[in-house]
Amino acid sequence: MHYLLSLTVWTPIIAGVVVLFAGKNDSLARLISLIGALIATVLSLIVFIIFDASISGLQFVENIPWITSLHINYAVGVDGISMPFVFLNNFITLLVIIAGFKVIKFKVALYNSMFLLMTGFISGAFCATDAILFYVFFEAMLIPMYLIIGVWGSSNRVYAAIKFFLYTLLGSLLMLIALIYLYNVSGKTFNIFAYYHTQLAMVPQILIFIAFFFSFAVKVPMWPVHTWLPDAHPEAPTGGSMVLAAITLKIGGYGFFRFILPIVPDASRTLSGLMITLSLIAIVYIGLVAIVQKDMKKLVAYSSISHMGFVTLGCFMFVGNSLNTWAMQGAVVQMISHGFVSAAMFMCIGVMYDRVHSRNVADYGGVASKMPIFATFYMLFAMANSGLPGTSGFVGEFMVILGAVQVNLMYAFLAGLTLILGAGYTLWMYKRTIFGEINNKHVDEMSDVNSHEFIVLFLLAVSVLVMGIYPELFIAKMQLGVKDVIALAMQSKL
Amino acid sequence: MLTTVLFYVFAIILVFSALKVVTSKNPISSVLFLVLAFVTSACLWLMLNVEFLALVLIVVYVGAVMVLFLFVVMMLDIDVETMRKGFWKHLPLAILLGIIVLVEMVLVILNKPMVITGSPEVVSNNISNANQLGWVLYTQYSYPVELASMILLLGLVAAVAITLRKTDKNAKYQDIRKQVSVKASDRFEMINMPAEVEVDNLEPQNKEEVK
Amino acid sequence: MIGMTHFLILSAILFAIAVMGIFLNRKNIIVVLMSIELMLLAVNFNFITFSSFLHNIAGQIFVFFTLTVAAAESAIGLAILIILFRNLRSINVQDMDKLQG
Amino acid sequence: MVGTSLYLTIILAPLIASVIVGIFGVKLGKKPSHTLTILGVLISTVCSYIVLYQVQLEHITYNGPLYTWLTVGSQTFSVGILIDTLTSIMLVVVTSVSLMVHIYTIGYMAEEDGYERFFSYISLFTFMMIILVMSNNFMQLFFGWEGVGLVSYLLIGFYYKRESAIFANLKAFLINRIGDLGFLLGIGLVFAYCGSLNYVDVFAKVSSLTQVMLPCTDWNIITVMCILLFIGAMGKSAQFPLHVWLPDSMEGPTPISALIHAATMVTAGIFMVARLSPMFNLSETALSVIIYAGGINCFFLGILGIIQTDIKRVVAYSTLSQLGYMAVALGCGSYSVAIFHLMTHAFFKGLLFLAAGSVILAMHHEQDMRKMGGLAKYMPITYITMLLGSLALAGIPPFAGFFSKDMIITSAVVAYQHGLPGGAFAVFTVYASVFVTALYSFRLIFMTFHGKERFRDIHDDHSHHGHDEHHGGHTNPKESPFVVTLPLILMAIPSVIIGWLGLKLFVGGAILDGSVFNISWITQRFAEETITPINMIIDSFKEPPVYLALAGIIVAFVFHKVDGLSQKFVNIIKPVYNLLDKKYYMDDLYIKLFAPFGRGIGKFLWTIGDMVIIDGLIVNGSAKVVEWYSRVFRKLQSGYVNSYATFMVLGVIILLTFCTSLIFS
Repeated sequence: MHYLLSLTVWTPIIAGVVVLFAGKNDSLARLISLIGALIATVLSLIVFIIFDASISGLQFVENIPWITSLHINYAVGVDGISMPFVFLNNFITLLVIIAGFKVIKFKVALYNSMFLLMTGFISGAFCATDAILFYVFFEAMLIPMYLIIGVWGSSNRVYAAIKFFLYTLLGSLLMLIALIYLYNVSGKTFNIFAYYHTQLAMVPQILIFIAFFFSFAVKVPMWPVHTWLPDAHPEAPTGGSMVLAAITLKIGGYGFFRFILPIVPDASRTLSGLMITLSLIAIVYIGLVAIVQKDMKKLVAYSSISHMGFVTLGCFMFVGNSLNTWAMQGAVVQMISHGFVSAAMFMCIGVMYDRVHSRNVADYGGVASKMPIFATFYMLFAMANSGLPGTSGFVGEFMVILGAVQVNLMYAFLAGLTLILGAGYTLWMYKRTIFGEINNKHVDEMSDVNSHEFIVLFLLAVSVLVMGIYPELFIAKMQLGVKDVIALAMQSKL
Repeated sequence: MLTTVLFYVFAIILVFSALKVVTSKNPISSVLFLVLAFVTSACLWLMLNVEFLALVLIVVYVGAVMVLFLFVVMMLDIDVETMRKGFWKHLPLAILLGIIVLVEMVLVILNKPMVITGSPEVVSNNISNANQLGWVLYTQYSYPVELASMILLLGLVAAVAITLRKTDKNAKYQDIRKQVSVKASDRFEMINMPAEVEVDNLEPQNKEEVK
Repeated sequence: MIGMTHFLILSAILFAIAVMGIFLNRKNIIVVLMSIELMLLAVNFNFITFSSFLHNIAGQIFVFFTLTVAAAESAIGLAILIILFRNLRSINVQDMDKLQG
Repeated sequence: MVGTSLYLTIILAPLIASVIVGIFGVKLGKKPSHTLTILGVLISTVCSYIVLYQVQLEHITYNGPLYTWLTVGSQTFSVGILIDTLTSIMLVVVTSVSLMVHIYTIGYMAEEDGYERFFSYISLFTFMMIILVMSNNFMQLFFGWEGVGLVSYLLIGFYYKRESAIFANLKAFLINRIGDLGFLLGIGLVFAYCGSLNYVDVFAKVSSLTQVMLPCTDWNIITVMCILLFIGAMGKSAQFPLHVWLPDSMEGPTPISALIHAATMVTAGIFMVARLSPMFNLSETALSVIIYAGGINCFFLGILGIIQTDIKRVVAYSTLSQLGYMAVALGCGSYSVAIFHLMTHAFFKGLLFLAAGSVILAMHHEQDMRKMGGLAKYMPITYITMLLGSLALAGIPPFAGFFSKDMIITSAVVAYQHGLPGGAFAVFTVYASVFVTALYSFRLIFMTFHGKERFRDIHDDHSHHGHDEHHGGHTNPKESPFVVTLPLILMAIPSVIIGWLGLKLFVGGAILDGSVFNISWITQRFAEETITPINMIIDSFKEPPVYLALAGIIVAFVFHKVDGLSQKFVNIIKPVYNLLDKKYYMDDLYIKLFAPFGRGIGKFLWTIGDMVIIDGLIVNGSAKVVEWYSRVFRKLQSGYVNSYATFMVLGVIILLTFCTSLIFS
């Protein structure tokens, strides 16, 4: 029990390394990776279940000295905010591996191994309570994603992979500087939680804020550092897009909760106006941009940015000194929900892509006649993406808007425009791809979902519905975690 | 008085020869003027009672290094005309730079009047400069001396290695791989020779085995 | 009376001439090498002067090593020069642009 | 069965049926599918009547949570059930009409593809609508609200291969979303100021907010809340200017036009305002806004019905007009009358749609009235039921519509007398609309069932929307099958009598006690006089509305009888006709202005903002700067030793100068 979290983190990494040795034996590689992902998912589910929602602070804590001369520890632990993401992360990877079972035929072992490694790294980043450990995992996960885009991507993959890599690396280097500064002012420790009570003057706070902001805003991504995402998604393979949208972006949002708000609360308050503006721009601007996309993956990528705008919006809803609980809670819920919904959207596009080999909306039309089961799933996810109540997509947005109204009606109005824009771009794409007459022979040859795809879509559909109808399942677990962050963000460090 | 006159004489020669080094057309005369400069400065050093180094300068530098220069200059076919292209064009700028450097250095030197205005080292009666130097060099600085010798060795080997023509038929090389992979049997062959007694007793099988 | 300043200024003049020499004979690598020798001489001059006037033998030791290194340096430099000339049939510095890539 | 289990049965029966049919429908086949869904709705209907009985006679009400939806801090949102008088009425209306439509669908959709899917959808719709009316809090109301919107979207686009259908459903969804935005913000404000979303808590808190202003403005907070919530109702109940989706939604199969776009879903907005009457009573401004929106719907959109030639569109515009009536009633503070009209309307408008569907079925999916005529003798049941429905719609005594409409007129007059802003407008529109309503509804009757049998002329060369197997040619239209006519008859009965029964209960009666609170002046007025149906009929002949209605019928008759008169009339009022033909250019406003404008901005932001400024200038720009920089500085790395020497010398001099300056400073 004591090492449960480490097991969750390292199982996929070890499985990933083992898979590499499977070499040319594709079916063996698939089997090992499936088992690895399954074990990791079960472990994270156990963590989810036995996580005690009535205790605030970290649970499943492990702390082993790592580099003693620099006071770096292998320290992991989860609280209410990070714990659901560990589960989400492993769950999505399991789905990705199932989804890639038949589709991926090129370098199977490497493909599966990359996803397993990435899951491990991302879990590690969510669990790490030591800043350097976090940083190591944070950087390490770029490598598998870089390879996934670069090796299994489509035509323009190298450009996309490099853009993705440079963008995200640039941001994180600034974070490293901030961490080292914090190490020095906090009495030589890399424990993140020690930083929460370190006194900081306003100028260092603002500088640290900017450093953290760059590294996390790029990941989220916030406007105007978002342009890597619409380039990376279309080039990435389906599984890559799923993981990228569902989990990688969440690290950015998580960073706001774990680093920015508690460590530099005064700077956060000072700059909250800017953050809200950027978030609202992301929601409205990107929503409008999404409407005119012709490439389905680009469209969903833009919709991801727009939805993640709610996360950052929710993070900075200051009323006087204190953060709005609804908006904060909503931001976390929105992240989890977006994990399910965006993964599902990319899965759906992937299913169509595997049959027609086009991401272009104009190449489809009338898919519903050929793939009724798929069309039904897709409809559910499209509705979730446009925030229909009863699906997970609604809950987070609803909570953030409720919080925003309490702060300023105008914020809520602008954020609420996503109701129209989100429905606009999602359903317009749905209309042009799924409805209508069959207008080319590729669509005419499409066959309905196979068993692997069905399992993936079904599991996602269940998640989306469960979270929409009974969100308390997740919210109860994360409530105290959010409360802690709010309390920390209220303090003044000046 | 004499020292003053001597100093100025040597100084003028030194500056003149240095100027000729950098301005003369022919590299050979440059080298020769450089020799002159070295010799003059050796004389100046002698005035400071630094006999050993002054002699070393003449023996080692003029005797070895400058001769090497001379060899090289004479060996190479130098196209002096193209070399001196733009010489006059750059001269004003060069003089300007020289003067800037000089003025700055002199300013530095004159800025802080040297505390020690006293005489150069007096020759001690019983211990010569060489002796003095030797004492220090082989006790306190013995390790740097070893290092210096290594540097010289390195310079020697490097100079040889660089100029060695790989295509030279007469050059001798070691093939380390061959050297270490040599087997005893390559060097030494056991030949089974029948003793001078009875030839008939030997069996043919045995013979092949040994071979 | 000749003091320390005289020697120091002399060596400064020598150094300035050497700088001029490098600047003027940029194309002729052999004169550049000679200018460097002059520069070293100027530096050595300073060492010697200080050593002598301050009664400290360390300056002379330093000159000793400088001479050693300078000898090695000029030996290798000339070796390079020869091999260059062998390949380029010229010692014009402007022909040596292989590093330009 | 009592209490929660009864209520849960009402909710879950259609859901379970819908899910089963939705997943296994194709495997089950047609008959089990419709049996199952009808059974589900039947159970709900029966239980609804039990609930009605319990609430009205035994006064058993219920308000409690089912499960916690989410908890944030000390605040909890629960999914709950509210059973009171209003809910019981709405339940009966919804389930009854739904049941009729289910039965009707068996006949109407018999030969369509996706038969099972259709049943699954309408059962799902019933579930959503039940959730909507049963909810005890705003959040769940919104869930049902969006849920019915979703099913409406799916059903309008039922013929998903038809371009016009999928255009209409997207339009409907998006226009509704505009309303939903207002609704959501309204909910947000309610929550922000009342600290809860349960109706009970909100109503308890809201009266203390009368003096509170929206921050940074001088707008009364209750007014803002109410107007925002009403914007939601405008979307769902198709009030001007968010009405444009309703006529287009006629692309869906006729049964859903009856169920969703006439009887139930579109009245959700009316229901919502009535449900929130304690809030709306506190803001006269909001009431005025409702009056104006309703008045415009009532009269100006009603007029459009006169020039329509598509039989379903006529009924659709009449729905807009009647929704306008209801909104006017709400705006006058006469919520119970609005609910009364909602109920009568649900029956007679449902009837009209179903009858129109029956005609369409007989005409092999021909909807153009110019190609009909003289159908009365072929389809007697349809004719008679439709005539009854039209009489009820036109407000001829003693049919259902008469009572409810007359009470709305009375309410408008009372509001006018009281001096409510917009009262005069309300009075004008409700009077004028009586005439308009009678005119278009009887134009429909005359064009469809009387006169020349025009369908014979065109049948030969006309192609339909599919169904070519029926393209027999000269066979006479037949009366629809029993499953179609049975609902017509069952709906005709309440259309005739419900007014008699309801009048006493809704006006001054106790049927909505404890849930809907009329504004003070209306309550006073209703308390002053005792109204009985007989009195009302007698009194009505002293008042203009009846004559206006009769005038409308006569005008329709004259235009029908005199050939070419309508054409001449159209020529006289050409500019007005064009305006009406273009539906006041409202469609163009959305389709040609707003949508391209939004896309234009999107395109601009994408190409200029993202591609040029961010990617081009900042992202690739920074790379370009580095590239340029290195190209310039690469020149310095010439590889020439002499230039290195020069720079070295320069460097030495600079360094020397620096050191010198240090000494001197």
